[in-house]
Amino acid sequence: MAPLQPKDYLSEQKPIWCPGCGDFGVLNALTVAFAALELPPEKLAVISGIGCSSRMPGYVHSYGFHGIHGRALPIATGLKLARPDLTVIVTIGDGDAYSIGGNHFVHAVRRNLDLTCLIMDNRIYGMTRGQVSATTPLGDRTSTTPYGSIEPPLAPLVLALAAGATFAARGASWEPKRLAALIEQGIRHRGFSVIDVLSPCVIFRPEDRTDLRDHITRIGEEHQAQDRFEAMREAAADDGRRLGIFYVEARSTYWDDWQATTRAAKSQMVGIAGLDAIVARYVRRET
Amino acid sequence: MAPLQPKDYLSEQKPIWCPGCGDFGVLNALTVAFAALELPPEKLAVISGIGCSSRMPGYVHSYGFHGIHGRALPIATGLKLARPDLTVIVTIGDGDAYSIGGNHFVHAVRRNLDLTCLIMDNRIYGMTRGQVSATTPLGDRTSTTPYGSIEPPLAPLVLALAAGATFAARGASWEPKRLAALIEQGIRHRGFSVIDVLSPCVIFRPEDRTDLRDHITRIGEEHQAQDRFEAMREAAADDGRRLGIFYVEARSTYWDDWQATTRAAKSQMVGIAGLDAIVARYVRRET
Amino acid sequence: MANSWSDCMPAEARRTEVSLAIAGSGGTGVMTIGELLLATAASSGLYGLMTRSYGPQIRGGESACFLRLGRAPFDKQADMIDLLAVLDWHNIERFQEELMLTPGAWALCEETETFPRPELVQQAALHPIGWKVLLAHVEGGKGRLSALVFGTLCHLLGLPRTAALKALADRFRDHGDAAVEANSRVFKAGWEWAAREWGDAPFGIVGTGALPHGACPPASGVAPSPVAIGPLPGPQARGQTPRADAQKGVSPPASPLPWLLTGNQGIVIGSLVAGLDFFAGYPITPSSEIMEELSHYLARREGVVIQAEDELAAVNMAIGASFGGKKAMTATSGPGFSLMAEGLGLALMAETPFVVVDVQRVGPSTGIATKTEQSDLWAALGSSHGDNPRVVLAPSSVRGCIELSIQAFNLAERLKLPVILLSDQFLAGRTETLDPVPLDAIAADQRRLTDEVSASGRRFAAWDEAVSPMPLPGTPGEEYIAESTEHSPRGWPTSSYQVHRSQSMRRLSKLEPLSEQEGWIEFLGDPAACLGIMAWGSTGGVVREVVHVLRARGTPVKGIIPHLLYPTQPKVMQPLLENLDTLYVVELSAMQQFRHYLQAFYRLPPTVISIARAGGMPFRTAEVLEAMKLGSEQQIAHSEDL
Amino acid sequence: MANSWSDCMPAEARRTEVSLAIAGSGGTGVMTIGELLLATAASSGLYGLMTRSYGPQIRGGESACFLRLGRAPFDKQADMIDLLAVLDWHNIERFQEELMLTPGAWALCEETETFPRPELVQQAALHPIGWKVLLAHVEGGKGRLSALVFGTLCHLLGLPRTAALKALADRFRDHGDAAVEANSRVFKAGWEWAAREWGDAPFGIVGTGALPHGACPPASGVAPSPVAIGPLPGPQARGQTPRADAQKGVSPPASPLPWLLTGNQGIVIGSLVAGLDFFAGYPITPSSEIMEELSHYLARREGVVIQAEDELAAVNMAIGASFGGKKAMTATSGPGFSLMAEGLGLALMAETPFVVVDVQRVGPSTGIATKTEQSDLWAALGSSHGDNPRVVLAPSSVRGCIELSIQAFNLAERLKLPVILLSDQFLAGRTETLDPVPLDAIAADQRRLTDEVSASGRRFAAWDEAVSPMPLPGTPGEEYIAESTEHSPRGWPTSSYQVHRSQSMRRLSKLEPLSEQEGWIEFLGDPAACLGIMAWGSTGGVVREVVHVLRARGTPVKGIIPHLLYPTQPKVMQPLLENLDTLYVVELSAMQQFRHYLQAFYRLPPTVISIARAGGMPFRTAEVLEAMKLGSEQQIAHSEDL
Ligand SMILES: Cc1ncc(C[n+]2csc(CCOP(=O)(O)OP(=O)(O)O)c2C)c(N)n1
Ligand SMILES: Cc1ncc(C[n+]2csc(CCOP(=O)(O)OP(=O)(O)O)c2C)c(N)n1
Ligand code: SF4
Ligand code: SF4
Ligand SMILES: [Mg+2]
Ligand SMILES: [Mg+2]
Repeated sequence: MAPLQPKDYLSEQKPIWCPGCGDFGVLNALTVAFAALELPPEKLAVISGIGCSSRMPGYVHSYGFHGIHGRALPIATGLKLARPDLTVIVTIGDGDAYSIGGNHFVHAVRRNLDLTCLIMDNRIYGMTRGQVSATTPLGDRTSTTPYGSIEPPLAPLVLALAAGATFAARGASWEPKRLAALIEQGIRHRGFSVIDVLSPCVIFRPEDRTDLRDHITRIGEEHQAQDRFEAMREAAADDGRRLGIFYVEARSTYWDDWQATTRAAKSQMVGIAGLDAIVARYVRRET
Repeated sequence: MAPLQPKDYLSEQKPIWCPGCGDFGVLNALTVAFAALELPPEKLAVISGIGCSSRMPGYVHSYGFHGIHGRALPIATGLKLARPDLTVIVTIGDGDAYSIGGNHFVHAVRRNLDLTCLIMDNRIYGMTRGQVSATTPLGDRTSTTPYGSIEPPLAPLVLALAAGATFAARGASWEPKRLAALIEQGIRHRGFSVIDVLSPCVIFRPEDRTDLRDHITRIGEEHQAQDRFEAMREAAADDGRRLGIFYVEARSTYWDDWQATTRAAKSQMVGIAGLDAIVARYVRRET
Repeated sequence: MANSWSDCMPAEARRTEVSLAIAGSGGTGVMTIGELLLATAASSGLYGLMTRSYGPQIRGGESACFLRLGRAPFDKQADMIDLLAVLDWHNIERFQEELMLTPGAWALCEETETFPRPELVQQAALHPIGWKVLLAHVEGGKGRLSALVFGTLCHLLGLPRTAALKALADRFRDHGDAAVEANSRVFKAGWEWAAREWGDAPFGIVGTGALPHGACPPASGVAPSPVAIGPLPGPQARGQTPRADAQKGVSPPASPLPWLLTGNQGIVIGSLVAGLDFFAGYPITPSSEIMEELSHYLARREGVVIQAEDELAAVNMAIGASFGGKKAMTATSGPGFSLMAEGLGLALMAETPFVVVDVQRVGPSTGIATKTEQSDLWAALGSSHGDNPRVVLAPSSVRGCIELSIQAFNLAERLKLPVILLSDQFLAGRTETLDPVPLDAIAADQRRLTDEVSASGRRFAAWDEAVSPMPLPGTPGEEYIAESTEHSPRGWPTSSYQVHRSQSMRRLSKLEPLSEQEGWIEFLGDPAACLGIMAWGSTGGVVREVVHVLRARGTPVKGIIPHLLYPTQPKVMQPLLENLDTLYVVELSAMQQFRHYLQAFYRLPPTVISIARAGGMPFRTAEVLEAMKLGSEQQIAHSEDL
Repeated sequence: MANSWSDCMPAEARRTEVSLAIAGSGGTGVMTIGELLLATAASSGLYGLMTRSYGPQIRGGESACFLRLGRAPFDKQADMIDLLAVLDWHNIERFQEELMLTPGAWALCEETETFPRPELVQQAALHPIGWKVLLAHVEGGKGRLSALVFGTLCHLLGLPRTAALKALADRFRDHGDAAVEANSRVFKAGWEWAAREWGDAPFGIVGTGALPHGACPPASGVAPSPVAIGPLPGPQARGQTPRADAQKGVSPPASPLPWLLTGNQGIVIGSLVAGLDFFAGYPITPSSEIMEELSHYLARREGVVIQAEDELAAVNMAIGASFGGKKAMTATSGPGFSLMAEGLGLALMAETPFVVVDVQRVGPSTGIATKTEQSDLWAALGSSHGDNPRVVLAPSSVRGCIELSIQAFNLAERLKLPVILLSDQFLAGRTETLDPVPLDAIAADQRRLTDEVSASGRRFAAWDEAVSPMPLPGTPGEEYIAESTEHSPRGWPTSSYQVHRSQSMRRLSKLEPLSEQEGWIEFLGDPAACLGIMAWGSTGGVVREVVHVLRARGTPVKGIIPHLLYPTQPKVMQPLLENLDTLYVVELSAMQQFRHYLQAFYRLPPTVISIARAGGMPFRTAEVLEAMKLGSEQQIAHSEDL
């Protein structure tokens, strides 16, 4: 069989995204990365929440879950623990990841399961029509901040690194090739990979098309920090418009540790005999 | 009237804490700080979630809210926005703050309202009898991790600093005087003050009484970082057993900024005339 | 060009109302035309109702609006469309389900466009028009198709030209004089072309500026709903403007300037009248408009609005603000409402009043965000663990949104518990023309504080009406702890079953006076009828219309629309049900949530027939009438057998 | 010392059962004594039931346990206490509400302690004992009060000494031989002292190792419940061990080793039998034990347990694992259940099966964590926005916890939806002696996958029984998206109202076969009786006992205990209600949630009387009998008028 091409990872669903939306570039990059990694679609699961960005699973030819707002990471966590053999990708928005799903984000990072999490950060709520998000720049007027936003934007990669991220990178939707390379590395990374993707919303932040594009800087390969705190500094630089991989650490995953700590216990009480043994313990415990 | 003594800030409720619980020291320190600041009890509100630690409001003579697990910070946020004149103190556990309430913690920090948040961190779930918490050391056996905990503990102050904390400190319940001084400074700080308090649970982590006490280090006044990332490094040092104030930043609070940005709008549409004007706008908008 | 229809509809139908739809893809100005028509009609003494529909693309996708215009107020959409304007055919099939055309309806479209979906307009008379050519001939006409179509439609509808030009000028005022003038020129071109082509106002309504004459257009075939929503008297407030006065003011005044409001806007107005101080929310369609509007206005009225990190935070922020002495609210839709369950229980237990608006949309789960349903009823009654005696209110019109928002705050503050206001997308998203509501005549309750009497040690004790005064933080000597765990009258945690028992009964008894209060159940039609029809919320509109039609046909019928769903009102409701043989229960819930709710709490007539289906589209009057004629709902839902 | 009581109870009452309570402050070994007694009794052929009660202090505070021992299985506590052992008097008033003593009951206590609360034991005969002195005389006796009291009680109860010593040895085996021996010595001292003092076993039960003779102790006055819980046949599974076989195995075998299990442990066993692979949870009393036990055992059976950051995560993790093809579960109590509302809707919409256990406790809000209530019923039925046709099961005994857990998984997997198992603190926290359940005889369903037939493009289409097979990720060609928004049969998002309507009906129809299936409603007593009594969950126990007592008195009565609460079962339930005039509905909910549920879904007898009150304490049999004698529930709850 001929190797799969990027287009083979596209489903038949037509994206509902507005023309020019950054998320097209992310879809493009995803399919390129999948093809490069030669991932069989049936071994792939794309999990999302709710939002423009979270429509992603529908457009990828693979298994997928279009979940509820903010809860993509727990769904992906359950799936990956149940099926470590699958490649599980999480594709969510800044609202999903950093606002309503912020707690899951912190804890998923900390847990370091082998998941790849792409956040399509358009610095706004797209699907609900332009409300402030946790990454909206200070002072910006949005439909819920008519007098200007007064909450300093979160620095998502700094947060991820503070929570113990073992892979933290930033890409941009308008550079799908580079982004594909980042995604590829994220998937290859054994552990939780955070990829913050600048993915402009052309409708509710039309200024971002140029504002972001014109101000990005890049971290060179050679600069890649080996120290978590230095990596944070880099990730926060230029108001979060610096692109590249900020930090990579080889650390055992949650699954590795689960396996290691429970190995001795495994298969001790299987089958009906195991059940009888458990009941016996209860009975004894009560005596 | 004679100035209030610490004991005047004690309510008549008898704490349900186990003898020797660290939380007694925190209650003690709180009353000392309140007395030092000469806070009138009626201008004080102590807000909590659910847990051993979160029983605190009942034991303080002041207004208070014994809320639901994890939601103390939103309650306090609503209260402080409604009543900026009150001194609002949040007293919660590590489960409340860093696990179920982790998202509110991150966003409350980011928002920088003038609240003082004490986390009684006993590195375990006390009230529910000894389950793993987000700050339980790696490898520890708890009632839900019989094979040892495999989630690296969160570094709460690093997380707070990553989220933009303007005051980050750590104290210990067995040093109520020093702790009182920290609390006093936290209350004086205009902005959101995070005070992580090592407060051992003598029942489910009896080892912590010595394990923590014997390993603490202190950050000197002179070392207080002026740089957020350096502060994180300090706060993470010695496995989070370093005490002191790691970072203080003077930044306008959410309330200051709300006032500033809405000043021009204020009082534009008050009373019934204002209502009529609003209706008129709707009608016009539709034409 | 001649009209292609020949069959004249009865004169009285054609004279009292007309319905139209406008569809097109992004940027064509579909909604602008609709809103201009509504405004023009309103200033010409015509009532109207406009609903909006969008394709899945967030912006730039296809959209359609649906208008109903007539001489009496409406609170439901038209069953069928008399007049359709297709700005372009792109993806118009998205609206297929909503676009039911009257036989012989007119469909206007661009003559140079191919017309790809004949089945969509098969019953209609197609009127291809040279809009492009016309536009090209007007100076500055480029890109102003909406003004052109507006002009054409105004003429067809017999709307007064001056009013239309005024509306146009208002709309484009912010774009500068040049824009206003160009639009006016284009408008006139559209108007004049129509005048030349069709003579005077073939779709005109009796009594409008330009009377229709000559032509005999089709009509939607359903009479308007003349039943005004009765005033909803609230309970007596202590030491305040008597409510009765307030409510009297609600009867339609002869104001020259009618209001055009959506249900969401009605809630904004109502909550501001009630004295809202604090709003915390998290965006969600179709409720976001409430937060967005309040973001503008509350700051101007010394209040605070905060967009929380999630709904869990939003509801608890509202509770915190309420504890601080402020009138607090949050608004959400289904998924957010589900997340607020635990907070609702907290507010009940801690007795911190606040209002939560749930603008229902299709469920379960994320469902269909932009479509209506009435399936959050069980969640409103039952969500949050434990016994939660709370108040659930349900408006059934935009005016109801205003009035019940005020009542919601009054009840919350008086009873010190959470009040749920159940709106829905159909109410929230439509614009209704309504007579102005004299806002200064509606009294807003103030919270009963401990100014006069101390609650010290008795914050959670049984007072008169079981509701104790609430200390305001800052008041010396009244310090107390709001408790989420079961607590003694003083507010101390307890695990005593006796205390739990008495506190449970006290919390229940807070609702008793309200459960007996008159005025919450709207009743229309014939008191002695054996046939009844009942609905709640936005489905009340179709019930009013069905009652009207049946009575016009000589069938005695009784319509019942409860606006207070909890506490239930057996003493008030039971007499209304007394002489009924058959009760039709109409609702947008496949599980028949309302029907089962009624069965749970009321003694119903011998035969109860559900006219229930999943939401996604409001009921048409004909749909309900047809289901009633069948005598059984098998085609709509389950049979009446339990 | 002589007995102070004189009034002899009827012999048959005294012979069949006995009840006792042990109370004391932290570290005195209250629970140890209770558990030792239960184990000793079990190995002597006596059934038992033990409940526990704690003061508010987390550790080291006062505690009490309550035992009922007798010749037939129990599923409720004793109404009154025949024999009380007070290890110390510290804070004993905490248990005042639970400590109802039989007139003339015995109260044992330390003779050197002052006895501060006479009202607590006023009806009892006080037996001060020199425990301290006795202990001081035994080698290694220091700190072993519990073994001493155990010895005293064993003698009083007529329990066999060998069995008691064996239980003691089992219990302290891990503490080393010296501890076992010291405890044995102390035990013997206690036993012998009692033998000297009172002769043979004044509280003995007929048929136990040591027959009672001579003394005539008081008894709780209520007969044991002889009604075994009927087997609950499950629906026919496709291609599996026929369920009938499985269920036959449930009848009490003649096993020599009875089981001692709590309801929580029953759920652990049941879920493991059902093939649980994945558990995600967040600690909460009184459900935590389930997660804690599974943390031990699931890893040993190749499964995974994860403590999530909160309940929102827990429920969604379970859904994710289910999507991955695993049998998944979460367990929680009220507050956590409220937080799971949105997840429940997601599982329904995405058709990902899983089981959620809600161990109810006193609500609302944080309520009373350690006490029982039945007030999450409405939340189980109605929480989560939108139409949520889901399955709600409710066990009423520990055996029911085992069986219904298995059924819960079978139904979830078969119907591909969430199943709620409503347990409660009274079930969860008590230890019951029960006959072993032959676990290998109960068949666990496997998920219907796409191995045989492709679901490609039809994952959400109507199949036979409306349930399509579920593709297993990893299977080529079966890729699909689990959708939270409304979707076509293929699984694509839609806003079509027609599609929503048909999908809603399909989701509803998945439950139809179950709603007609026999075997879910337990029925006991006289089929032709006009008097009925109904309850659900742990309150089923009191209904069984009331039926027994009434029938023993010659009053025909019918008891009904539904174990499947949703879907409702009109075809099965209605015939059971047919000939009833009066139905008593017994429940621990001040809002009468069960009664209103019944009214919503069933045609009830002409007179329905609620025996309903807030929880905090399970019903006593006498309480229910008394309420029934009144003929109206006014003292308990509202009257039968709607
Ligand atoms: C519980 C819940 N709350 C709110 C919503 C409404 N909602 C849908 S998408 C969205 C946010 C979208 O923002 P983001 O996650 O940044 O995605 P984007 O659309 O910008 O790609 C919100 C608030 C919801 N569906 N569910
Ligand atoms: C929504 C919800 N989930 C779970 C619980 C049960 N619960 C009560 S306290 C607690 C955690 C206690 O840990 P922590 O916050 O660290 O406080 P501590 O008792 O250790 O002081 C939990 C899980 C609850 N009350 N509500
Ligand atoms: S609204 Fe913005 S984020 Fe959403 S699809 Fe359109 S451009 Fe993209
Ligand atoms: S359980 Fe631990 S944290 Fe709770 S009161 Fe006891 S010692 Fe303190
Ligand atoms: Mg976004
Ligand atoms: Mg803790």
